[in-house]
Amino acid sequence: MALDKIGIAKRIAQELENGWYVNLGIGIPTLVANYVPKGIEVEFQSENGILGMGPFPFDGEEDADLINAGKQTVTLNPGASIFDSATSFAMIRGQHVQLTVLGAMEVAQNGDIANWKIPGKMVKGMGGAMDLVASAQNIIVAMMHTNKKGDSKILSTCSLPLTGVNCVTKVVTNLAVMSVKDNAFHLIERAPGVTVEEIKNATAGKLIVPDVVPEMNI
Amino acid sequence: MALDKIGIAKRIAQELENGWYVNLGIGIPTLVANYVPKGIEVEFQSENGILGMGPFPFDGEEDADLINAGKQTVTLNPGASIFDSATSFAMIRGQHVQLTVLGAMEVAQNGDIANWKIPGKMVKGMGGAMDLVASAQNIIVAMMHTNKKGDSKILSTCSLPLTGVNCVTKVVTNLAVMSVKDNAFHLIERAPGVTVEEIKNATAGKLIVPDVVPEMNI
Amino acid sequence: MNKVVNSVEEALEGVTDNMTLMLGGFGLCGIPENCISELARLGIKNLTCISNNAGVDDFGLGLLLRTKQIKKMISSYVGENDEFERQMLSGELEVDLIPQGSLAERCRAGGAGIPAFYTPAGYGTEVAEGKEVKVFNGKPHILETALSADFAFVKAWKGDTEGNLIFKATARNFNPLMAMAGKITVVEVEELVPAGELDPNFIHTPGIFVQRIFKGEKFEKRIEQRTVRQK
Amino acid sequence: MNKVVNSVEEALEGVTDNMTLMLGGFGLCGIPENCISELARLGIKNLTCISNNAGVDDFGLGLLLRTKQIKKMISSYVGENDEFERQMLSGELEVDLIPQGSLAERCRAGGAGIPAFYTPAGYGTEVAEGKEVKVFNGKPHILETALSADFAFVKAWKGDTEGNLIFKATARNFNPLMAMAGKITVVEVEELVPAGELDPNFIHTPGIFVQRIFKGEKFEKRIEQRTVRQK
Repeated sequence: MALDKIGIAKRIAQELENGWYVNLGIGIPTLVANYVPKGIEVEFQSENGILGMGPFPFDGEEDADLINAGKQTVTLNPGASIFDSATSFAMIRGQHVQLTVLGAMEVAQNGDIANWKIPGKMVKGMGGAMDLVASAQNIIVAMMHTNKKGDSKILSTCSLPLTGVNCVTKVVTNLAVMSVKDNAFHLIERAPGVTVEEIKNATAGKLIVPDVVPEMNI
Repeated sequence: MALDKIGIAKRIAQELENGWYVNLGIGIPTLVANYVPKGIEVEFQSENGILGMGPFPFDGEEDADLINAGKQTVTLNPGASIFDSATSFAMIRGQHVQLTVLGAMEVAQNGDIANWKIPGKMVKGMGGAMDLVASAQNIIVAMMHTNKKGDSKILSTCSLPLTGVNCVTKVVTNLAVMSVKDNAFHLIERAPGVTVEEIKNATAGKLIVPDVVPEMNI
Repeated sequence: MNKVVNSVEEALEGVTDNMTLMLGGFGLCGIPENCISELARLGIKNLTCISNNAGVDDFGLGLLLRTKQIKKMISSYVGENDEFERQMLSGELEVDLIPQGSLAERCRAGGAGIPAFYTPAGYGTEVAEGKEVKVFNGKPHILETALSADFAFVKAWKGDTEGNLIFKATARNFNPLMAMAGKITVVEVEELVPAGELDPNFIHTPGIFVQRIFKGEKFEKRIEQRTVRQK
Repeated sequence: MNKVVNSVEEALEGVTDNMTLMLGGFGLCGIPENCISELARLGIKNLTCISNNAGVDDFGLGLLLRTKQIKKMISSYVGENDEFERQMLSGELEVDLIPQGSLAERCRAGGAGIPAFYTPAGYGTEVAEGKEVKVFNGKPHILETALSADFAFVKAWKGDTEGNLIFKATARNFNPLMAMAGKITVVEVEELVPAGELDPNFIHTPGIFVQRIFKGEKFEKRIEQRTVRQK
């Protein structure tokens, strides 16, 4: 059975390593914070100026002056710090953040990513995504394998305006975990009950499939 | 009579305008702070990270953690602020400081200044001087008109390695006040009792002398 | 060096049509509400606004968008404003979208006398079009230039009469950077205190960057996404 | 994210000959005294040291100069050290003198992922030799590149176990910038407190820039120019 958004978040949470600073994008990536494995300590960076972001505030304790990059009210963990936007992106550009998780509209087999614009139709802007993908050494994309029309979002080349080039290292979708290297997607795991055939059918880009593809352990 | 260092500082203090932020270099310039005219409010910036620098501390109250750019123990005035060296030079480079006063070994008639190095002999380094002279729009040099051997420091071209080019706007020496423009020194005032002839003799660079050269009013 | 002005009217003296303005804030957090209201009241037109976001339809810069006072927006993310999207797609509004980190750094650079710098952000994308590319450490970077503004409007938590500022939590965001980059920087604060009351060691923005400061009349501080958990 | 190490020995693990080090401080103010002493004790050689100053003959980096552990200095002002001047003029010591503002900005750039930036400082002087020149707003600027280091040694006033730092007065100076630019940033503090004790709104250096932190055993905090007035 294909994963839901929470399943994708849970699977990505397994990628976390102790001691990492992590930036989570808006949408599915934000959910990853809820599933940090026991024994793993990570700190979340929010590019509007937080290190050590905590959970949502208790009802009635929300503060308009304390939000995350998704404009949601949040809290601070002990040891947190606040800084301006230039310092925040100094952390990101300077590669002090070990992992970036973000959503995408398209990912290509060469690691290109598109997630900020549909010409003539939708222009939300890139926000911090271009800085993140140009800088981070470890970029995981969290998204559905196909769009609402059923077309693959895992492509040989992106058709939409790019957010960054040759940057995505891993993709976790509702169907599969794939690494991105040597101009191909490399299938690592299947969602529980999803067949390799289903993944192949949903993937437009070059897909390398090893002899054995284990099921995810969510 | 030629001015002493305090006289030079007093004359430069007359150049201060209300509301200015001012950076004073090491040596004679530092003394300017003691002679701010009544009714004029200025704030002193020290490039190691102070805005609103105050007088020396009372004996016994000095703090090793609070020094000025000359490494002297100082105090803070009410409304002062402390910042790191990058922010300090952001103020300087970004032209938020209205006046820079600094010493020199040589000044040339095109506004070039040399004050950081005598090849093979003395190398103290430029410190913040190169940033200051390259950025400030209003640069007054405070120095003796001649060196210890009696040679003029007011030249047609500098012989020592430059600190900055075309930047000095005014020179105040023990003998004279001169503006620097149109590739010449323009005599504005004489030190009390000093003749135009004496100034001419002590000046190697091109000197423009108006019909009337008033005495300084110290 | 007293920077206090007594009203938002006085604070905005000299703002005219066709100017370039910077406005602090991230989303609706830490925006100069009082100055925006006054800009709307004054009806100043043909503005170029540099701001990370464009507000929502009825708050923040959205107020100036619906009255069509803005000719051009320079922003990184504008996804929360339908009127913005409509004006942009119809071509009524000029829009320059730039990466958030580049926007922040370009404002800082404008205030710091750094006319240009290299960043990897945007290389290989539309953002890089027409910009110089240079490889450092085997990685291509693009040359981004400094931004500055005729007026910068900044919202701070506390400020003193000399213009020293303290921001609260994530309402800091772009405010300190834009404070540096305004030819005239106007600050509205929740609390205005005498010089000497703020600890010099914990000033976020030194007063040298501020030309005018006033106590804002009211702060709505609207929350865009109220997310909570139950006890 | 506990960054605490228990001794200066542990803090310097991995520092070897030929490395590039950054050392915070301005004059003798805010220098990492404990780390410098340990570097002297370890006798690590052929070091490239990036530091605004070079200490005095018997304190600060002067301690490493007299034992000839330093191969190259990158500084802005070295006027207080006779041994330094002797080694430099005799050619024993390589010296790269750069403008103080460029030094500060190059450290920040190194930590901020900005490989190069333009500055007017040094144009038309020796400092500009071999560097690209570009005119912005009618004024020539030179291209300066980022600096980084294998280890950055930083002195802070207070720090917490996660590496968040607060500096005291002008002992801040280059410390926050070098903290950003070290591959491994080692911090010695006067006071080490549990995470959560420092106000998140008033952290000078966020812990993300710090890899190791320890409480310094002693701080001499020598004053270079004791200037006082009488009551």
